[in-house]
Amino acid sequence: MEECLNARSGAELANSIAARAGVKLHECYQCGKCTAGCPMAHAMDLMPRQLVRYMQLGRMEEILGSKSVWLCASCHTCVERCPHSIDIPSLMELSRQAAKARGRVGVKTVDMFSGIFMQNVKMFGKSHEALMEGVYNVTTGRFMQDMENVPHMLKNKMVGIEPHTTNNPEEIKALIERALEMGGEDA
Amino acid sequence: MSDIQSALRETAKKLLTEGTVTCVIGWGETRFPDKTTPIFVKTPEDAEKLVWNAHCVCGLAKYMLDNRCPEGKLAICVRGCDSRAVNRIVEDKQYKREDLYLIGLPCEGKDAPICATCTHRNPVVYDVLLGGPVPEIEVSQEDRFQAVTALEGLTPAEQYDYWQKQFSKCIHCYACRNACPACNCTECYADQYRVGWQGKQIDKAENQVYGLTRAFHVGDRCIECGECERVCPMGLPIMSQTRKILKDINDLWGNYECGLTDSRPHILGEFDLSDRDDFM
Amino acid sequence: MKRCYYFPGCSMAATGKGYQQSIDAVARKIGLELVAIPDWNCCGATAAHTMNERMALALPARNLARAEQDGGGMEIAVACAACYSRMQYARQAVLSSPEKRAEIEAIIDMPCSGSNPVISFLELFSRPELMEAVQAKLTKNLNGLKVACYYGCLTSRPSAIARPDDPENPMQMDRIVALTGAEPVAWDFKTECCGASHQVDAPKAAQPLIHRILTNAREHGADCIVTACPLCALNLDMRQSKIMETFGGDYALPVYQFTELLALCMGVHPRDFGLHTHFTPAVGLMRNALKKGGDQA
Amino acid sequence: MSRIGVVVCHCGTNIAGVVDVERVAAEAAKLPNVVFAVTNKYTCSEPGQATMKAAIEEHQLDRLVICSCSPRMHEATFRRMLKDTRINPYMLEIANLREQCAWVHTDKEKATEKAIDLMRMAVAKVEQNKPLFTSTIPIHKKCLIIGGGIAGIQAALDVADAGYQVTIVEREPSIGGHMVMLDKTFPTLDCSACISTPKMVDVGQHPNITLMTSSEVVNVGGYVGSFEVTIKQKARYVDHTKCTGCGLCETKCPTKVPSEFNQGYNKRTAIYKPFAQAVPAKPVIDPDSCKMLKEGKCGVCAKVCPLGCIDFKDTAKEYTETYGAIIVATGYDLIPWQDLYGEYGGGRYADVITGLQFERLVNASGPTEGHILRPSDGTEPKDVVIIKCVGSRDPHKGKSYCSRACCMYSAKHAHQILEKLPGANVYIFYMDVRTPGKGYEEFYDRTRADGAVYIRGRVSKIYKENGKLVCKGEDTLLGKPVSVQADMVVLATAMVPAVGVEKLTTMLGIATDPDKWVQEAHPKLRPVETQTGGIFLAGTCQGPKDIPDTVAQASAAAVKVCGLFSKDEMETSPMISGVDQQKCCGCGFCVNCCPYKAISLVEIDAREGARRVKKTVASVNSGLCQGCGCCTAACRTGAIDLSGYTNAQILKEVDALCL
Amino acid sequence: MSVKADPNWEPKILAFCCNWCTYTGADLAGLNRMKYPANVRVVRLPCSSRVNPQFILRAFQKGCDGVMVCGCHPGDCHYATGNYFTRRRFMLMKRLLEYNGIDPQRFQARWISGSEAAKFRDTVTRVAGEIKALGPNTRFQEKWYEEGGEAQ
Repeated sequence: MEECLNARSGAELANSIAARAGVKLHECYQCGKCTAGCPMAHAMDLMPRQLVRYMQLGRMEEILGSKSVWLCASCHTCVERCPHSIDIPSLMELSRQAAKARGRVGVKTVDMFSGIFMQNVKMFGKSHEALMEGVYNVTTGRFMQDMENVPHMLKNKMVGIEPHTTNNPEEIKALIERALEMGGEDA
Repeated sequence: MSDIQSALRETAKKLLTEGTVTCVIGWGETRFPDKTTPIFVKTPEDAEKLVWNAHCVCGLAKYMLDNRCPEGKLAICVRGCDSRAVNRIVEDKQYKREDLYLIGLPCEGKDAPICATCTHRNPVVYDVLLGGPVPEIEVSQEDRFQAVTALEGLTPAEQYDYWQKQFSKCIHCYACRNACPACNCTECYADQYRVGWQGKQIDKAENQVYGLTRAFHVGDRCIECGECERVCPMGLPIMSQTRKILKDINDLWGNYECGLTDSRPHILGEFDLSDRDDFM
Repeated sequence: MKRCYYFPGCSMAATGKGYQQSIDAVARKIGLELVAIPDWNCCGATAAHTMNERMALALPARNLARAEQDGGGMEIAVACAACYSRMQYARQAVLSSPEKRAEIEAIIDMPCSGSNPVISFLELFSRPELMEAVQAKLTKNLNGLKVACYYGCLTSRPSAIARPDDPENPMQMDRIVALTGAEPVAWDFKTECCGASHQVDAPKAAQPLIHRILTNAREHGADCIVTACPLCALNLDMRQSKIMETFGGDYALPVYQFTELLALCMGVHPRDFGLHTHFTPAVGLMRNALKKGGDQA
Repeated sequence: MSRIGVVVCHCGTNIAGVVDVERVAAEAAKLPNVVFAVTNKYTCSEPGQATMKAAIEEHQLDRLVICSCSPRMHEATFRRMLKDTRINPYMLEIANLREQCAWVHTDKEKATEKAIDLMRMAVAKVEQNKPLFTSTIPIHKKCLIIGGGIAGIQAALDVADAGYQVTIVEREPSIGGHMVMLDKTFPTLDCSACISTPKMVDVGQHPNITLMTSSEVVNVGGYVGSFEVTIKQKARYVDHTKCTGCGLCETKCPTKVPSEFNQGYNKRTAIYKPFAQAVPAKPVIDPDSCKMLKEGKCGVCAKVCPLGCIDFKDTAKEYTETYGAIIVATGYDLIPWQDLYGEYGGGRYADVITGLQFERLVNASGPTEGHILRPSDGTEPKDVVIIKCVGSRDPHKGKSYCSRACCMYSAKHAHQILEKLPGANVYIFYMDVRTPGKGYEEFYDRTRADGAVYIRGRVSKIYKENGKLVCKGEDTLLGKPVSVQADMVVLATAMVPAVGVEKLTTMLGIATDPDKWVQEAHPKLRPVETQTGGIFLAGTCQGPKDIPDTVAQASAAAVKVCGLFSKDEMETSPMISGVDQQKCCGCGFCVNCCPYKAISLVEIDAREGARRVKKTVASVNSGLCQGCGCCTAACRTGAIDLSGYTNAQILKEVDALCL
Repeated sequence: MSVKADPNWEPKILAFCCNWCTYTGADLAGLNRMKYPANVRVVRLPCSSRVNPQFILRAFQKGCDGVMVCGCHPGDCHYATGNYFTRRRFMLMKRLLEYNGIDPQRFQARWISGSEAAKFRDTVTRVAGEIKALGPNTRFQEKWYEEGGEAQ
């Protein structure tokens, strides 16, 4: 069946995301320089250019279900080279948040890692690389990932057992909770 | 303050003795202890007549236009507002900056209501600064345009009612024009009866036409010194008209304050291709 | 001579330990006083901004506020590219509008005016006075060592935030490193992304990025990589051998921090900044280069 | 006391069918100073005009109101009629009772009321009218053409063939511009030099054309009909009056520097002609590279010159002359892509070249004699990538506009590569292919048939891997990131206005758009005129375009010039602005808003009481003012006023409506 | 409103039109025999930038019920840039008038090109309707005291 373009059910969400990202969707003429420069495009199911295209057409379904929004590395190569400076990283980020808010997670490991990272910061006020990786490996069941480097790190005291913290980690925890309470701007 | 006053007299004396300037415009005492008057000091001896106190409210810059073709340099005491007035007049090409010597006087506010919302208490231009700079006060845009915003909120009928009551009071004395540093034409349109811009009679319609025309003539160049309201014998809220224009310019083209330099492009003398059409 | 606030970032206590030590050593040599921001916290890179915009701004903003509270009114120098980017974002957000500022202040529960400028270590060291100070303290020479300066994404992009000298071909690090007599090569991947943010959670997708960068550095004749970020370095260094195996590359490029090269040429003993702790063996190349270069005239 | 006559026209039944014309005339008769009011069946007809003329004499009228059709219809007719009466032609006002009253209204009562209002307004206005007199300015029938590219050449030949004197000013040592650098022209593939050099020779030999090469315009004054132009000719160090162009000096000169004409791909000598077919075919010395001029030793050219033409003491000369018209034909340059596109190597790779460089590489008279060879190592490239829109359609890094010629020349380049290098592959990265022109789409078809691979997408990066230039792009039609390994990359770089054109446009007082292209007076209807009378434009100085369009525009500009030159003098409208220097306070607000730069501030002698003083006031250049009146609304004192539409006239009109 | 309380009252509307666009458009409306209310009187000017904002004040003062300023579309000005100045001037003037209690409908500015006869007709028709609905303008008018002041 061909796609029927009359249905633009996602137009409202697309426009709101574009407005918050400061993007004028109509400016994109689909040259693909974003995809061309994107370091993660090879792993994406939806090219960065296509993300903008779907938004232009008011179709968010494909975007919310995509892996791409989770794989964006926020390297900003696309916007730096875009003829119209279209802020794709922001579109990606906001789409990812919108997806998350709808319970849709394209790449579970990415979501988990972010969660663990923030948990970490919440706990100590500072992040703790080894602990993070450890918790991540346990959570995802990838016990051996990056483990080959552990002996080297331990030997050279590049990881401590005691996590370093801020003076009062509770303060940071409260800060994060306040931020989250205010919620995303997207309902 | 007395230190600054003596420094002021010293400076004036020196300028006049050395012949740097032919005249110093400043404030002098009057019969009333709480009033000062502009004085024109032309001899070193007279420099002692200059005063600097809380009652130096009168704007001085406009007095330079009494003689537009000077034969020597003129010194003017400038507070923040006066310095902006000087910039105004220099920018409007009515006086050359090189014919002026500006004695800067940081001002902590005088005996005038306008001083409470003054954002430039230190002179923005001067040749010599007497005393150290005083801290500036922050005035939000809301406060600056508070009177305008209040009137904007009214219905057209209420607005008209308000203004027609105000304008009914006007007696066409032109004090506002004469005190305003932005009103620096050599011949005011209002005096050109034969052309037909407006009539001579004092009636509400003529008063309104005068009020709005003046607002439009100076609104985009107003330095917000408040002289117009200060000198108005009938107490018209004249600045509420000029500030309306300033507020609109602010809203349309971003932060706008006049008289901060002497070379700012004139907002109605330029355009932007992307100016808004939405008023149409 | 020069004082500024210093935001080390979380990596500096762990994998970036050597970087920290080299920074300390160089700073001591040239009389640069780095005042660590009192009670600093994690800036949230690289995860926070993917989850919640407010949180992503509030975390670094708290550090700005801390520095302001300290009252020194100095610039804040940031050693890590990711931290630099987040701090810069936060500062620009605070400065952008009174509303945004009020919102952030409410979250961090302290005033934050954004009055202290945030600069990267590269910007700091490429100032003429620092360049001169470094030059004056160099005693050894890396004559002709071919180095590929790797800047990564976040010191270059988005250019409105990162304010690089050139987003596609930055030269700040090249100029600093050239002081040591090393020869920075012109190569293509100075600012290409190494995929650091996804090396843990999506390694299959992210690993080819490292491979490409290292391949290009080798293609242009580099003997080693120089960075100005603990994360970039860790990424290119730690995962190198495994990636070389997976993708069949034939590079083995030691990865240095630019301050390590400076420290070395100022006569600091390499053990003092853990040159031997690099994953890709890094001592041998330096030994040879110093032998060849000898003392600076 | 004025004596006003009012004539209300029936226009058959056109007006009288709806408007009660008799009542209008009767109302008119009641107005003060109206001494004569009648109706007339057809006012514009011969008898109608005769009646009016008679009435003017009979009633000693000094001003006239005609209530008839639109002034846009017959204002000129009636002004002509008044020419031989006692009334000045500008003491006339027309009330538009037909187009804007009778034809648009049906209610006779209301239409008549409106007609009376319109008549009253016209009477009120005419009362304020003052006699105006047209003046004439002489036309110096000599045309200056700035720029000696194909546009300047074509325009010069057209104007000169019509019998008028032409001077071409060209800053390079030879005319020819970019066209003579090109190899072949699309879509016909005829040799560019073969069709342009004969025209250059024609210019060089034309009795009506003066060629000023190595020259630039340094000052422009005056206005249409008589522009005072100062031209500076740089020192050439060779006496062209004696030189025969034998070329001996060039063969002996020991100094070699990169040739600008060949894009630096080979060398020229310090005494040189830019290229073999240069016009004038005589060399000049480049003072930046000549050993004698820089270091004071050498002088070989002087020694070998059989005619003693070399003069190391030559200096720049300035000439001032009067021209009646100017054609701007300054052309374009290519955008400095190296500074903008770091992702394409920023100029570090010798094999990433521009289309213009490619033209020299493929040109039989070029440095490689037409063999396509890589600049880096002189080998034949096998895989060539062409990237379009480098700097065009890119408001972020370059220009937002389309450079128009690139799609076609890129197709031509692809065709040439595939033709000259059997077995080669050409990949063209494009966003859109634009082929609006005769035979253009067919040429694009042919290029694809030749085997060129078109890939829809913009290249994001070029980097070197395994000795190849890797171009990373997206095939947006596949929706996949792709890369192409190339031996050579040709960039279709954007056209930008020629370097230094701003200085010239400021001097000429003509407007440019935000991208600095010269602004035409009207994009559709006056495409080769500028806002300033007597200054015309041709070619790419106005915007990117290809050769056919350039030549067409040049001929159009030439016709405009010839039209102007067909008269000995030009009548100027008296309805222009004027300054009451008594009122003027010299604030200069009018100066800013004048689109013609017709107003300037001048110092005059004035009296201030008993003193003689200098006073600064505005002054209107009557040759430049077009009478828009924008200045009048900017003037607060009302010192500047527009004749024919004075403040007093308009205010009286307003008043009359409401009485 | 004693003087003008006439059931057959028709508003008087003054339109300042530039010669090259709107005046031409109005002529074209005539050539096409389009019909519109007879309330508008056109003042012909070379360019909309010739309109001094003081003319508007004068018109209201002298008894106009509505005033229009019409010119070429931006970019189409016969004098290249005149209407850009018009736009700025009246952007400010319109706001000032409204601030002083003039109903927004009473002063309107429009871009109408030489080919837009229909737009001219439609604009004039609409403006006439709007102003008729508003009733006579008493604000800013002279001789208010003779009329016994504001009727409202």
